[in-house]
Amino acid sequence: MTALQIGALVLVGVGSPVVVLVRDPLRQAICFGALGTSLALLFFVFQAPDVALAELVVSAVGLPLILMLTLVKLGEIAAEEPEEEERE
Amino acid sequence: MTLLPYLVAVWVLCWGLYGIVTSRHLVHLVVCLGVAQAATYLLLVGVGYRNGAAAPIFAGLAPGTPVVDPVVQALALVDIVVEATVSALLLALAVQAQKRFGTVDPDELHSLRG
Amino acid sequence: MSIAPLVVAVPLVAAAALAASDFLHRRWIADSVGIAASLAVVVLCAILLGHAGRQPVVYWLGGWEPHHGVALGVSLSVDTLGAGMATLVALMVTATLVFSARYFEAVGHLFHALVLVFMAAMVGFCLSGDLFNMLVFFELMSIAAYALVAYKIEERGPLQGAINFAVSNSVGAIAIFAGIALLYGRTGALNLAQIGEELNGQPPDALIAVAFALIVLGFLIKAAVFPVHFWLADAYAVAPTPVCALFSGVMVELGLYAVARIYWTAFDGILSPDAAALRPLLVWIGVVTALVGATMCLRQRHLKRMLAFSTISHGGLFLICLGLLEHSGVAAAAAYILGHSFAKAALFMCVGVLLHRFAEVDELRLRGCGAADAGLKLVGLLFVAGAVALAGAPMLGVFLGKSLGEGAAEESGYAWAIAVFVLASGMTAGAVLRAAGTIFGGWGEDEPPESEQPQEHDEETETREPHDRTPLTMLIPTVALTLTALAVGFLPGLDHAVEEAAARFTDAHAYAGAVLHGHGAFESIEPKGLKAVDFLWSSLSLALAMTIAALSLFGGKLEVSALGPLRRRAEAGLELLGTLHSGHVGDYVAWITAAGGGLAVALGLIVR
Amino acid sequence: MSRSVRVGLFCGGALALATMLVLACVDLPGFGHYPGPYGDVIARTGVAARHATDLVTAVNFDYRAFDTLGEEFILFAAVLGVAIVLRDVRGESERARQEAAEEHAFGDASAALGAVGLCLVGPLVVLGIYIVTHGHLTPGGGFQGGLALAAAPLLAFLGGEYVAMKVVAPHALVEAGEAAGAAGFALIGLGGLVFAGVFFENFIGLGTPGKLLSAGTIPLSNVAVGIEVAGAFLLLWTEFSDQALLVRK
Repeated sequence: MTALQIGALVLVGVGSPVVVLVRDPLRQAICFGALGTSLALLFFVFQAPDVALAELVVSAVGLPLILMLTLVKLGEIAAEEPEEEERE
Repeated sequence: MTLLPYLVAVWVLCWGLYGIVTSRHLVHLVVCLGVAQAATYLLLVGVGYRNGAAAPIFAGLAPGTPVVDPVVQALALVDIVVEATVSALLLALAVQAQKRFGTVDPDELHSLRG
Repeated sequence: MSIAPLVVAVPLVAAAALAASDFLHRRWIADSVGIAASLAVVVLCAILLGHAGRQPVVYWLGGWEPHHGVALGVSLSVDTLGAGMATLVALMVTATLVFSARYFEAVGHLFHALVLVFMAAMVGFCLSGDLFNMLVFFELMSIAAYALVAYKIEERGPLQGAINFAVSNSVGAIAIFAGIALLYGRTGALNLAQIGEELNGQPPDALIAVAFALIVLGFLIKAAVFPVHFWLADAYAVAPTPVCALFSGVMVELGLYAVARIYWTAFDGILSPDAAALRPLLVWIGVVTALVGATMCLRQRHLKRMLAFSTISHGGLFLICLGLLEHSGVAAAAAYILGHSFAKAALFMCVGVLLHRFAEVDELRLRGCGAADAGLKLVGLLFVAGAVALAGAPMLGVFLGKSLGEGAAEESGYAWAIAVFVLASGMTAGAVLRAAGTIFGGWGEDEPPESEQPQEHDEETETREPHDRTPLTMLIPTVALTLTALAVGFLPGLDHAVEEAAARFTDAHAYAGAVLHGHGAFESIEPKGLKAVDFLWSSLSLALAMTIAALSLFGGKLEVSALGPLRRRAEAGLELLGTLHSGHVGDYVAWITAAGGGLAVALGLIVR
Repeated sequence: MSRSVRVGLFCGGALALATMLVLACVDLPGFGHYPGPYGDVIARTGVAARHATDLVTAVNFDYRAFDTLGEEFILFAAVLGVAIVLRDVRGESERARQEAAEEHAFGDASAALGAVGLCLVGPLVVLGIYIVTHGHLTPGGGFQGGLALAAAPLLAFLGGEYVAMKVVAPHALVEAGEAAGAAGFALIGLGGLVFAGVFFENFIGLGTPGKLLSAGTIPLSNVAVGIEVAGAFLLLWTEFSDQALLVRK
């Protein structure tokens, strides 16, 4: 195993508890993007460029965007809460 | 040393599950599910790896060059798509949960018991 | 058989066409395309069933025939049980689509498109001969199912049910992914037959134990087996009723089908020396599931939740049959599932009719409602018939499967399991009979419904408002399914046919030969058939069901004071059991992890 | 269950599970020693058999195209599911949506940033098309390229031009395109059945390895999947952003 591969593994190994333990969803989404990027790097050094590319587009573009939009939405609904409660 | 990638996969899986179990926020939970699923990509790609072999792309590679297993990579690709779609669906549910329950904390979602 | 891939392709293309034409918003287009596509699949599956006789129909997609015993592509390996299961799925989907035509307002074509995708996934899952391909269809089935559960978004319940369902099953899928990766690392194969050949005769080790444990865990989550069954009651209680009929009728059973399929094709060769140790593990999981499900079933007054727990209980009984690891057990499970599917789907449709009429699924609030007119009286009759079929009254409903199961258990040295069969089927049928008595007879104590656990009105918006009459398109499938459930046992030669099919299902060697080398005929077996004592057990189940129903309807006055402390203790235990079903997704995943750990350790010890 | 009981139950289970998983991994062939045979047979024969130089794409779109069919419909079903789950807000306030369309999505994005985003739309489209069409030759394919294509109109959106997004990617067209892409891939499989007698048989001439037009149906499948993925992710993003926009309103 090359040093690059070990480095990528360590990066992922350190990154995943960080993503889990960051409890603030917005910061977590950013950490998740970073974890995805380091996974992509890992796949790249493990001779899996197709997987690396897919992981990169999903975790750097696809999911973070949905996460962000979800969080925007959640925040806005929470702000409107009292009105919602009345309606229920 | 030859175990390291597998150990990292098990480690990542356990952290992902821990995150799901202890989560106080559905969005956080979905991300943790993604972390747990990442362990399976690692395991898949790791299982098909071969020391010193090239990527299974023969553009500019002499026929017969040893390459890593293309099959597991195809499986990992499917895995990644599945993870992205499940996450999207769960996030949509989280948005609705906020709208209906006024919370996205699993500890406070209380409509089904017994 | 070049039609084999069409069973998946036709509904998928139809679903895409429906989604693309969503902007038209024509209900009749959605209904007719949906029903036509599902009928087409019924016909195709039936043709396949006819051809999968002595040897499985093997279809290599893309024309990738195996290369010196190495499978290059994905195969559909269609044997009698697989094709039979697929036909059952297609029939259920057709009945469901007919039932839903007038049941509720659909959102454009999306509901129908999802149901078609769901059907394609289940049918593909039944026919696939490739482990990873099974997982893909498992995921497809799950995604469609999550969306279908969440269909009624106006309510609180569905969301939480869908979230619990989606998270639990996704964790299950992760377990299967990991199991496949481990197995692939060992065998370098994904085709079930090839994995079986690679493993055959090797000494089992920790890798095999863990891979098997993970794959079984994943599929048992779908099959809702204790202690990973929690999601099911949540999801069913809240899913649209026709969808519940589909879930209960076929989806849950597919989890067990997968366990059996994968064991018999891939793991039989390597694990059969340890079968003696594996058997009690699986049987005991089944026993606990059957009893917990039956107990919880009796506690429910929410009709859909009650039927959901009844499904869990029956899932446990199927697992007992399969866990015997004998072909007689597989035959029993197949016959049992056949009878159960029709009966349970019909019962869910009866509940659907009540919901449609009264916008209510609470047993006590519906007291006496069922005597209003002739249509409802018919539904009451169907309800009782469903209960009788579930109890497996002599020759009716699940009788054949239950009897075969009891016979198989006795043969394998688990004669005591007969008691579990009688008890679980009696209790679950008793709960249904009790509900029938309350709703259609107006019997039982006259307590104010609000005195117990107040429940939210979760069901009101499914059908928008109470209706005056029940459309014929809802009654016809309900009647048809009930009659089929009752008549299944009278099908001439069915018992021999399932035993024959099960013997082929469990013949890993012939399966692998047919898939990989193009030959490998099955050997014939001597079918056993039914015994006289089966009628005794079956009558006992029915008697137990009637006793339970009668006691809970009229037994309020029979308070025996000596039993007081015992009863209080039992109630405390039940209360505890109830609190385990907490509706908290973190709890469920903790249970799944613990179950996975336990299963892996147990299997590790078994293969040592 | 209380939190501590839950975590205790989990930790016990996870400990057992992790131990067994590590024991299982010990039994795997050592890392870096993939034993075959599946991948080796494909590596040896794949290029000659299918004239595709990217074997991962060859596996995804030819050898195991049936898996990919399932995968595409997973995406398809998820989009339907999200549309169903989030439908109420869309349905309730169609008018609010029209008004929101006039507004900027992330109103605080500066005009300069918006301009840069708009300028990048073109190159991103070209890149996406390149990745999709070269799937059988170089890393990437319908999925990766399709996501890049979906990101192009998104840049316009992020640049604050919701109106621009409507022009670049009208909703109904995207919806129809997504379904057509999914159906298209299934139809390519059916084409194999019709023209070569086997579902997903590669029924078009294979051409010269390394050329853009080679590998038979594989590039076609990539295009179909690319369209489906681009449409699906665009729909997902718009479903979620419609909601965000509405609430902002």
